[in-house]
Parts: sequence; C-alpha cells; structure tokens
Amino acid sequence: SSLSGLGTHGWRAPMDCLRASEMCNQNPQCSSRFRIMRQCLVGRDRTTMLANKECQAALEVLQDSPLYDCRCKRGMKKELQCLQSYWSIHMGLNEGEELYETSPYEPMHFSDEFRLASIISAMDSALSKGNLCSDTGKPCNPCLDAAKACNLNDTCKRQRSAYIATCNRATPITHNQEPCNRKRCHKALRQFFERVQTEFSYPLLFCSCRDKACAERRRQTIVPACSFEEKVKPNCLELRRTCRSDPLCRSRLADFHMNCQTTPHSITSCPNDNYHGCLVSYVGLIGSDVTPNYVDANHTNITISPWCSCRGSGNQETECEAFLRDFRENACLRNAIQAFGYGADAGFLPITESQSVVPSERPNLQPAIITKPVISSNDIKPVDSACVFSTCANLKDGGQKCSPSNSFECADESMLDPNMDGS
Amino acid sequence: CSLQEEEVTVSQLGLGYISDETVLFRYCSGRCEASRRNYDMTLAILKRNSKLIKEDLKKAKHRPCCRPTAYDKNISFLDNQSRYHTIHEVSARKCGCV
Amino acid sequence: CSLQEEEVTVSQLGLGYISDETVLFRYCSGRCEASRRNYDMTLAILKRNSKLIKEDLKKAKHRPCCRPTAYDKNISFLDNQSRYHTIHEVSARKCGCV
Amino acid sequence: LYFPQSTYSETIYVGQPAGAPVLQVHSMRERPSEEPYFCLSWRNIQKPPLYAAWFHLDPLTGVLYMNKTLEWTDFDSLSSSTLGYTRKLTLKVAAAPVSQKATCIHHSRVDVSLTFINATAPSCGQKMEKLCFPDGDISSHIKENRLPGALRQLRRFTHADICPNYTISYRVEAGTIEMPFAVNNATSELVVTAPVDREEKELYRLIIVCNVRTADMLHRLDTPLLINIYDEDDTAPYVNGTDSEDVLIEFSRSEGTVFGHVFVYDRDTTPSYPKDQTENKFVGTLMTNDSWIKDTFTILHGFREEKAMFGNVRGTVHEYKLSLSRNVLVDERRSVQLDYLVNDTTYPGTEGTVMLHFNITILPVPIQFSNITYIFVLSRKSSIYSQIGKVCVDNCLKFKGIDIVYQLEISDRNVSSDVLSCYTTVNVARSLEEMSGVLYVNDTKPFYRPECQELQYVLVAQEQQKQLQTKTHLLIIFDELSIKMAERPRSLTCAEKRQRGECETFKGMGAPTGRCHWRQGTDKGISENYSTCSPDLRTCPDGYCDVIESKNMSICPQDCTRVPIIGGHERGLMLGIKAGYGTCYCYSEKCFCEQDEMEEPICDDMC
Repeated sequence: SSLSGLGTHGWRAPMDCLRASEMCNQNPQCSSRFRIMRQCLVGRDRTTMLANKECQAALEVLQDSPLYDCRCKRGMKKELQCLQSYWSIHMGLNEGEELYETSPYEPMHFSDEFRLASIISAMDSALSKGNLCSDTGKPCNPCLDAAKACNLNDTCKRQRSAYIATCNRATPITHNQEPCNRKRCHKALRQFFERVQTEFSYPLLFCSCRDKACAERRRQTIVPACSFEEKVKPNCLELRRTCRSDPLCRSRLADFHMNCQTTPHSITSCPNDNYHGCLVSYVGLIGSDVTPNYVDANHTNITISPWCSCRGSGNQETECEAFLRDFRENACLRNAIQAFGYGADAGFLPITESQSVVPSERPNLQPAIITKPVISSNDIKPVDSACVFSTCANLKDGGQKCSPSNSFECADESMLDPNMDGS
Repeated sequence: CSLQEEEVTVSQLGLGYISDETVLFRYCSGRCEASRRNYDMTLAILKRNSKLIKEDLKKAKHRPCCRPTAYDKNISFLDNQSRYHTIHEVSARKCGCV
Repeated sequence: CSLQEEEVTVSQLGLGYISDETVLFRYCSGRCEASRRNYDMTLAILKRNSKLIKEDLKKAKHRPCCRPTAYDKNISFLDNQSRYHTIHEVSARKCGCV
Repeated sequence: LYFPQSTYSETIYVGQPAGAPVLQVHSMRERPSEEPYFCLSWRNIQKPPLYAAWFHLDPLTGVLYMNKTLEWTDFDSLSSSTLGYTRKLTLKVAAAPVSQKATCIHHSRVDVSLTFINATAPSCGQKMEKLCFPDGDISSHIKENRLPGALRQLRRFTHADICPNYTISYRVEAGTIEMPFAVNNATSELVVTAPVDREEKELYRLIIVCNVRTADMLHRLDTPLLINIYDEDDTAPYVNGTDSEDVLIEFSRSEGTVFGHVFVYDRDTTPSYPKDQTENKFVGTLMTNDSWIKDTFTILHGFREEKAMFGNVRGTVHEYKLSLSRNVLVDERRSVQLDYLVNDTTYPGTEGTVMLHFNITILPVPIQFSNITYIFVLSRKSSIYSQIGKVCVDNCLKFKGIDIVYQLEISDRNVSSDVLSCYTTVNVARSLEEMSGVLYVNDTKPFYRPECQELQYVLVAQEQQKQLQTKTHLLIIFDELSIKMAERPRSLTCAEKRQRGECETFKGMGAPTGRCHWRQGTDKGISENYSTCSPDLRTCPDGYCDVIESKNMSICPQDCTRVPIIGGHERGLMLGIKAGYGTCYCYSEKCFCEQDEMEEPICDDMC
C-alpha cells in the first residue's frame, strides 16, 4: 500500500504492527473498520460473520491500511502486543484451519547468514581450543563441551540453572498430578533462549553426536520430562488448535512452517536456502504448546517431533500426518541442525527431497547444482521420485540399436505389486 | 581477601554427584589483617595472657575471616545417568573479611 | 557459636590505656559445623584433593567462622590520670557463623 | 458435493501461454442429482489480488486456465515479504450444485496453491517424471458409500507443451485384488468406479503407470497414489461377549472408587479432535428413577482408537466403568441392577443403541475386633514417642471411605490416683495412610515410679459416619521394676549423631530400646541406603513421615525434614532425605550428607 516503501531486491519493507495499529487508530476511517473487524472475529462462527457485508467492507479498508502488510520483530519490545495486532487482522484473512499460515515475523535476510557463520566459527574456535573433542583419547562429546561453555559463562549458567531448577522441581506427586509446573517451565525455557546468546544456547540444542550418551544429553537439554512429555499424547490437530488460540504460539508455529518448510526448489531443502531462519524458528517453538524435541537418543539418525499422535483424527488423518511429517521427516530442519552441528566438520552434504531442477531462468541467478537423488531400496514413497523403466519402442523391428535410459535403478519387481497393502 | 576461581567437574566437587559437566567453582582466599577492629586486638591479647584460660576464649577467632559474603544461588547440571540436579550455594559470588 | 563474656579491667584490654575501671568484654566462641554450606563441603574436599595445590586454595577457609555480627558501639572510661577516653567496637553484641 | 483433495498445487513459469490449462479441480457428488458448478472465490470480492485476472476457471469442468501469458514483469509485480526466485499464489475454488450457482462463492472452498517460478518452463529432456507427475506428495480422499465419478486429473497440464511430440498416457497398474479405480483414457481422469466401504479398506495404494512414447523409446514411470477413504457413521455399536458386569462393593466405599468395566465396539472412527466432537458421538443414559441409585453411582465413559481388532482398519473401543459419586455408608446392604443405555446418536439406523447391565451387591462392613486382645511388653528405657505397636479392627487395612478413630480408656476406674496417673504412659494415633492405630509412648515419667507396673486399657474403635463402636482389651506390661531418675534422658534427636559410637550410646526420642541405632550404608555415591543414626530402624528412615514421626521433627528428620540439605542428596517426594552421600545427619536448621573422612582436620590460614 502507499505507506510502505519498497525495500531492496523489490521486496517490500514491512512496518511493525504496533506502529501500524497506532497509525490506523489515528485514522477515523481505519480505526472504525478495525473495531468492526475485531467484533467480526469475536463471534463463535467466524466464517459466517466474515461473509456479512459490514465485515467485508471493513476488510476492504484494512487491506489498504499499513496493518495488512505489517510484521513483528523477534524479541522486540512489546512483541506480544505486536503479534496480537497482527492476528487481529490476519485471523480474518485466513480460513483458520489452514495447514500453513503466514508468519508475523519479519523474514531473516541473507545478512543473517553471516550470523550463522559466526555461530559456526564460534563452534570452530571452541573445537580448535583443544577441548574434549580434539583431545586424543578423551571421548568426543560436543554436547558436554556446550554445557561447559555455558557453565563458564555467567549469564548462560544463571539462566540454565534457572530453567533446570524450575523444570526439574519434583512437586509432590499426588494422584495423577503432573510431575512439575509445565507452564512455568515453558516460560523459563523461553527466557533462556531469549536472554542467552545463541553462541552458547544453540550448541546445547544442536550439538553433533557420535554416541548415545551425547545424544541423550542433547535430548535432555529442555528437561523433556516436564517441558515435553505428558501422561497422555493429545491429537496433533488438537495441539495445533490449542497453539493457534494463543498469539505467541500461533506466531512461532507459523514462523516454523514458513522457515523450515521442506522446499523442493532449493539445494538445502530450506526456503531461500536459509538454515539460520529455520533454526531460529525451531528454537522459537521451544517453551510453547507445540514444544518439539528429539524423540530418542539415536545419534546417527535424528528424529524430532512434538508430543502428539494422529490417533483419533477421524477423517483428518492425512492432515494430521502432514502436520507431524513437518517435524519428523523435515529435510530442511535436519539439514539445518546437522549443518550447525557438523559445521565444523567439512564435507557435510545436505539431503535433498527430490532432484532439484531449476529450469532455464533469468541470466543473473546462479545455476542450480543438480545432485543425484537416492531412491529408497524397499519402497516407493509418494514423496520420492517415480520409478522409470524404458524399453525401445521399435525393438521388434531390429532397427537402430537403442540403449534404454537408466537414469534410476528401481527396487525389485515385487514392489510394484499394487496390492502391496500397508497403512 | 578476594574471589578466586577453579574449573572443576561436578564429580570433583566431591558431593557425591557423578557428572562430567565442568563448572566454575569460586572461593574466597586472602588475608584480613587490614580489617581488624579493637575487638580483634583485645581478643588476641587476652588469649595470649595465660591468666584467662577459659576454654571457649581459647577457641574464639581473634582475626576476621576471609569468607564469602554472597553465594551463587544454585548450579544445575545433568549427571551421567541423564538426571538433572540443582545444588545450592556451592560457589562464592562475593568475598569479605567478616 | 554464642556470645561469651569476661569481666576485665581497661588495662587488661591491652590497648595501652591504664585504668582500673572494670568493663564487660563480650566475644564470640563455639562451633559452626551446623552452619556449613555446600561451598564449605566442596572447598574442604578440593583442599584435601592434592591435585589442586594452588596456594590460595590451601589458605581458603572451608568452615564458617564464629564471629561477631554486631558490636557494642563504644566503651567510655576515666583513666588513672582522670582523663576520659572512648574506644569503639571493642565488645561483641551479637555472634553468628559467617 | 465435496472436494477429493485438501489442496491443489502446481508450478507455473514465465511464458506460460494464455489459454493454457493449469490444473483441474474435481468435486464429488453426494447425490445423483448434483452437478458441480465451480467458481473462483476471493476473500475480498471487490478487490481481488493483482493476479486474479491472470486466471480463468471453467465452471463446468473445473479446469483452471491462464487468462494471459506470464511475463518476467508479472513476477516482479508480486510483492512478497520473502526473497527468492519463487512466489506463492493462493486461489480458492468453490463448488456449488448448479442449481445454486448464484451463491457459488459462499459454498465450500478448496485452496489452489500455485508456485510461480521466476524462470521459463524447463526444456524437453529434463526429468521425465516431471512430465508425468506433480512434485511432492500426491494423495486424494473419497467418502465411503458414495457415487462413482472422476476424482483426479492425472495429466500435468503445465508441462504438456514442453515435449510436444511425446505422447503421454496413464493407467492404474492391475493388482491382484479388485481395485474400484480406473483411468478414463479420453480425459486422463482417475475414476472411482463403485461405492467403497471404509470398514473394509480405508487406504488404497494405487500404482499409477505413466507411459511416455517418444520417437524411439517407450518410457514407463510408476508412482504410488494414496486414496484415503473418509468415514461416516454407518455401523451400529455392538458388544463382544458380555453386556453386563457383576460388582461387589464391600471395603472400598469411598467416592470416586471405580468398579468393573464393560466394552462397546464400533467399527466407525471416533475423532478425538476437535474436543467438542460431533461425529460418532455416544450418549449414555442411566435407566432408573431410583434417586438413591442416581445419587450414588455414575458411569464413566472413555474411548480409544484401535486398528488390529477391526481387521487393520481404524475402529473405536468404548469403555464404561461404574464409579461411586459419594461414600457408601458402612452398614449399607443392598442389591441393585443398574441398566445403562448407550446410544450412537449419529448412527442413522434403528439399532444404534446397546443396553449395559451392572449387577451391584453392597455388603455391610462390621466394625469389630473379633476375639483379639492386645498385649505389649514395654521397656522402661523407651524414650518418648517410641512406637509400641499397631492395632486394627477387622479388615481395617482394606478400608477406603470408612473412617475409624481409636481411643484408650482405663479399664478399672476405681484404682488409686497414683496408679491412675500411670495411664498417661501410652496413647494411640490413627495412621495417616490406612485405618490402623499406632500405640506410642506419650509420657516417660511413670517409668520411674515403681507403682506403675502394668496398664490395662480398653481400646475403643469408633466409625465416624454411623458412630458404630467396638472395644477390646489392651494390656501393657513394663519389663523392669523401675529405673533410677538419673538415667532420665534429655529428649533429643538421634539424627544429630554422625558416627556409630556416639549414636549407639545416645538416648534419642522415639527409641523403643532407649538407645539410638546406627544404620551403616554400603553403597558408593548418593544412595537410598545412606548411613545414619535412627531411633527405630523399623520405621525410620523408610521414606515415609508417619503419624508419630510427624508429631515432632526431631524424632525422624530423615523422613520428615523440610530444612536445607547440604551435600549430595535427593529429597523425598514430600519430605525427608530419600537418598544421601555417605552419612546423613541433621541439626535443627540444616541436614548434611557427606563422606565420613571429613573428620581429620584440614589446615587453613589459622593453623
């Protein structure tokens, strides 16, 4: 709209939603429509309310106001109010049950890549200073080194002790009471990641492990017994609905979906090949209703998941499994974590979802690097590339010798038997 | 009398917890001569004067001690069985002659 | 660790004043075992563990001291040359393990 | 009408020509008479987004076409808060029955997500599969028991012109079992050929074969396509085996106690989301007008999803339990048959209900000491709060919801006042976690008076609701004639002692033998078996602050303390020291757990 100028690269620099709602409130026409929109959203049956004329008119005006494109900054002052302003208009724009919502946070630009580089260099310097990993004979445990680095830094140590003491407090277990105060634990975890430099907090979460003990320490970082596990696993869609009823959680989930969504058209599988964006939005989820964590101490193959299942999804099982897949089978998230953890080890190759083909494009974009895709040996999964068999069309006529294309090797024939049933 | 520090593992703290995590142990050490009062001087003299041989007078401290005047609230860590513990007032934060 | 007292003459205080007046000298004495903290326990263990032989660690106090936590403001008296004097913080008023 | 896909997605490129099809949306019929009418629906009808004009939707076929050829400038005209060489365009397609096409935009809608790439379409010869199949996960869903019809366009319109002289055809790979799916060769649409029953199969994994014939080659590409079958409430609830449960209520009579359970099965799914779910909703009704039954019992209902027992298809197991909504009186005697009607409210048929039966028998509980008199020998050296022994009316350890209080009375009132004053020696307190009584030493002065030799009490047990009472005899015999006053201990806590020697010579509170006992731990590290000095190793430390120990913190701080604990330890869940390092000992303000070698002196600057 007229008020927001275009930023570099033809990208529009977003205004902060607090200022946008202040400007709207100063404009009589905008503020009255903003009030109407909020009333439209209060009603239980939002969709019918949004279909009514007055709500449509309000939406029309608001789409021209700075509120339409406004964003918020992570860790800004009054971040929660900014997010509340954002959702008060965007709740009207979305249907509400979308799989993915637009993130209210300002996107992280390429400049942030250098911050990632500094984090990796911090890991390099820690490793080169001859700590446990480079000592011969001593077991290599980068997560233990991360704990040491944190313990030796006053802020990190204090904040870490604060959340552990809060989350680990074994309140008296009376019959079926939770072992700790989960809400207070989540708040302490959020404060830890907001107040402690990423150079100390990220290595605790994303350290690379070569053995089970290290992987278990990494899994324990957020004190899962209190912040993650619960007696009963809720349905994932129920968890998402609870999250979306809280502006902070809703924002962090939208941000995670936006920055960690597996993107077929990128080398790293991450949107805009931005690992850091994914890591920041992943950490943003810790301490919310959808707190994710490593599900086990497997050091070779990491699996991350929120604490929920798709049992009892009824007809929405596919959507539920899609929500769960965004955590458990997310190539972008896995690559981002491994890039951070193994950043110091050369030779890390990101796993791509499928062959990344970027067709001929405008001259000033760098050419795509095509890596050879890997087909799983025992099954074609829908997300994998198709299986190709090529035969010569005119073989029978003994005509010109042709060599069938063997761009892929398929699994054994049985795999193609359609009544192979699995659910 | 000032704050000193030592990097030790939690196991080395010797409290019975087994953990390879390294923590910073801060302690107070140094002399307190310059902080003495008339009380200290009098007590030292009375202790040296053999006529007053009361037992508890002999044990009384005739010099200020270099001791912590504030402690780090707590230190939390993960032990080698992957269980969290929090121990209170292990490390000094400020020192003084008391 | 408690407040003890002793009747002494000003001269016996040994501060150089000559006066036959008798004053009540209170001091602190007693054990502080029961006031130890994790700090004290750890410091004692580290001192016993010969590997850490840093000099200032050896001198650090691994037990709370029984010391005054408050003093009588002052004591005034007439010396043997009939001159008045006031001396500060000679006698303890309260004791504690610090 | 319903959409067989939750979302449609496709990639478009610069140079996509006007008039070219992009994708086809389908809408499945619920009734034979329905014919879908498609329309594009924008949130703000008056001001649709910039790219709205670039597309056109055929209302009858649901095919989305390009209205203009896409230029490089079109890409730049799209504002976006993210960088990069792709833009996401979101359209919404609504579908209404033709008869209601005027209000089409208000009908149910599906998302169409187009990824506009800032590049021209890939040249021919690139990955073959891109010509055949869209990127990423392809899956569809249809409702069970519905009409046949086309549910998906298999051809990839946006890549159709990349290799003009290729011919592309599709078919469903024939499988061993009959799959009600086929390809309409004329339109390349995937068609479901007959109604399907989810309770038979809820997921079809088709293999879609795409044949690409080039000048000299025939390429065959296979990919799986998952078809999820959506459920509707079309099966009635049933009981497998018994619909009744016999319940005996005797010693457990407290509110909230749960008895027995009966299972009801339903082959339909029951979504636990959203919480106030409406599908496959079971409602239960207590079939009685008896107010006593209504006030006393309630039926608890829970359900869970199961698969294996329903032939690897999701179904629901409902569990019904009987629960007490109030305490049952101790003398209540009653036999009741409680019928509970379970109704599958969303099942259209008539047999959507099942009747469950709870045959309940309530027995009264006698409050009595059946032929038992208590005799205890008591050492005159016992210190105060020593625990003498337990008393218990019949079955008292099983009681829940029956409250018993114990008291001591003097058997023979007309003894001399001197002897009368001996009876302050013993008292009884009701245990915290069960309905037994604990006898303990309440006063040690009588131990030093020769006239106090033997105490004959009447032990009274009274039930608190109906005041039912029972009595028996309690005889306390002192083991010696008398002991001298000099030996009278100052009552202190054993737990202060940190070595065996000083412990076993010390007279602490709660010690039946008059002496404290040393427990020597053997484990290394922090252990529940830590060394400590205790008045009575039977009860302290046992991780539980019992009714006598809670009378005075000095009796057993190991079980009851709340003060700070210095040294390696693990606090008990409620109170006390669950585990400790080396020896644990307690003063009034602090407890300590440390290794024994703390003893030898270490130097400091005062040495």
